[in-house]
Amino acid sequence: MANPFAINKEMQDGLSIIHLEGYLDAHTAPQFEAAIQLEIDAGRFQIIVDCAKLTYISSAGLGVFMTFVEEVREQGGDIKICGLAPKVQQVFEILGFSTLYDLCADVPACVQRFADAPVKEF
Amino acid sequence: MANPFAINKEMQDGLSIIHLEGYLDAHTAPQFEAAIQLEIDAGRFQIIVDCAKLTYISSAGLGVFMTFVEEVREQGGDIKICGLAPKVQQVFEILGFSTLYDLCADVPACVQRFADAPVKEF
Amino acid sequence: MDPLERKFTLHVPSSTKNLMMIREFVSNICAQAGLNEADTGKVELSVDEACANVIEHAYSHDTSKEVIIRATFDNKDLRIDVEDTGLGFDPSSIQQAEVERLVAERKSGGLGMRLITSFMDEVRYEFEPGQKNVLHMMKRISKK
Amino acid sequence: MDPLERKFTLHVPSSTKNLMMIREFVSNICAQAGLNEADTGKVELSVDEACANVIEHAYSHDTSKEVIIRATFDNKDLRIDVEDTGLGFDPSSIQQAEVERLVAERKSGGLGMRLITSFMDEVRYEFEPGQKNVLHMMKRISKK
Ligand SMILES: Nc1ncnc2c1ncn2[C@@H]1O[C@H](COP(=O)(O)OP(=O)(O)O)[C@@H](O)[C@H]1O
Ligand SMILES: Nc1ncnc2c1ncn2[C@@H]1O[C@H](COP(=O)(O)OP(=O)(O)O)[C@@H](O)[C@H]1O
Repeated sequence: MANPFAINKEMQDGLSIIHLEGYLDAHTAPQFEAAIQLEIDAGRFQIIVDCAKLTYISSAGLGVFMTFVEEVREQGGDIKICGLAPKVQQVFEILGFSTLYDLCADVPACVQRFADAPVKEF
Repeated sequence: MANPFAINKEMQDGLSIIHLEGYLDAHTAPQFEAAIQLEIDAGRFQIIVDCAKLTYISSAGLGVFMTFVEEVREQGGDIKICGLAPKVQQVFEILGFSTLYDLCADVPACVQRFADAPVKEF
Repeated sequence: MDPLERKFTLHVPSSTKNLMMIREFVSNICAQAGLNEADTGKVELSVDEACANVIEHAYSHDTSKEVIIRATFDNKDLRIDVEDTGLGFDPSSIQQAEVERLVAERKSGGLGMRLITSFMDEVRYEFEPGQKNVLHMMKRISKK
Repeated sequence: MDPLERKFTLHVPSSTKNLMMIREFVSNICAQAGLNEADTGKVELSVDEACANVIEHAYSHDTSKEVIIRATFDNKDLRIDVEDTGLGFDPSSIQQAEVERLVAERKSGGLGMRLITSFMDEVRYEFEPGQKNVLHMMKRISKK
């Protein structure tokens, strides 16, 4: 069977880094939602979502980004996204997510982006 | 989509080595059959089938081994098989193929086997 | 049947667990129909969205209900229908809200139909509430 | 429907091209049913063999015909039926030849049914030639 879904979390200099792997669809999105909720509940509002190993995303996965982004920004934080494969990137772009979110090349680029612009302005 | 099927051939000291990859089922077995037929037509009866990258076999694939083995043995040759993954090996064993064919660990072991016993006795 | 037409049908319980298997079904058909990788991804996602909608909106995650996916292709077009027997909806009533507004309102929905209409060449919805609602989707097969 | 029972159906044109998609369908269901990897492999192969027989023997590769696979499981058993409308066969008439004899006679056939009966816990064939022939296969779900 095809690659299922996995989430791994690490902290780096006060930033929460969430690594996604496999398929993020309506079945697995609730796990991702719970992972982000955990950060917010712990008062950690600077979140990097690393999609380097994400092979698929549907609107249910995108919905998770939408649900939380205002809240973390109100707290002076942000959700910054990196490592999008072309197929995944295309979905972000069609829905206008590329103007809404900072999409970076990789984790270091997201870290740098947090230093330069803690909250995305748009 | 899952790993499809591929065949690669090489010659080594007069032995024909056929490397199988992916799925050998009723759909892909005719390709394998044609590859073995080509060897026989060229008068090459010492054939090693390397299954190290074979992920699946059904009876249609096993049928190819059965179709040709007598003919090559009558010509003083053999079909020797190596690199079976446990899942594939199990199918060979259930059908009694492990007494009918020399099943070796890898290509060098098959080469050695051809030196020791050109035709399997049983 | 037109000798060049191929028909496939999949019935699965209405659960998001089955979305992966639905996508694999679709991607196999796309490969046979000769779609390139990019178009295969678009069709896969569109069918996933349509089925996720059936599971959520038509059947409210009642796993005793069935999602039905029918696919046919010839050498020009691939057509996929997703069928449910729920209450249906009036597609013209769906607001095409801007993503910015959805974010401001902390809504996460409303993206699925937008992806489907962007990715497929034709989308048509036929509904008979409680009887049979079908989302018809068509993708033209462009020569690789 | 028993809330613990899950039903899946796949209809595909009668072509060996579709065996891969049939195996993916089966392996997804096995995963959901909780079968371990070894048993999943056995069920996958058995269904492949049954469908290859339908494609070859029932329909002689006529791709306008349809192979139908039905699967259900609860927490004890996984049942898969493979259905055709061909002429059927009398399973008792199939000789269980030794592989050695088949090789000596240069026959390659006769292995499929043997694999199915080795790998499944129950196999039953019901036939009404030209109407509906069904190979019923059952695998018990052993706790991992
Ligand atoms: N199969 C369906 N049955 C009933 N309502 C549906 C169906 N598909 C879509 N809808 C309605 O259309 C709306 C928009 O769907 P969509 O764009 O996919 O966004 P979302 O599902 O995230 O709300 C849904 O909120 C729902 O009201
Ligand atoms: N669905 C079917 N319709 C008609 N005949 C069948 C069917 N399945 C099996 N058979 C008959 O049973 C025989 C044995 O099948 P099998 O053991 O799978 O070997 P093979 O298919 O390689 O001959 C076939 O040769 C065929 O005569």
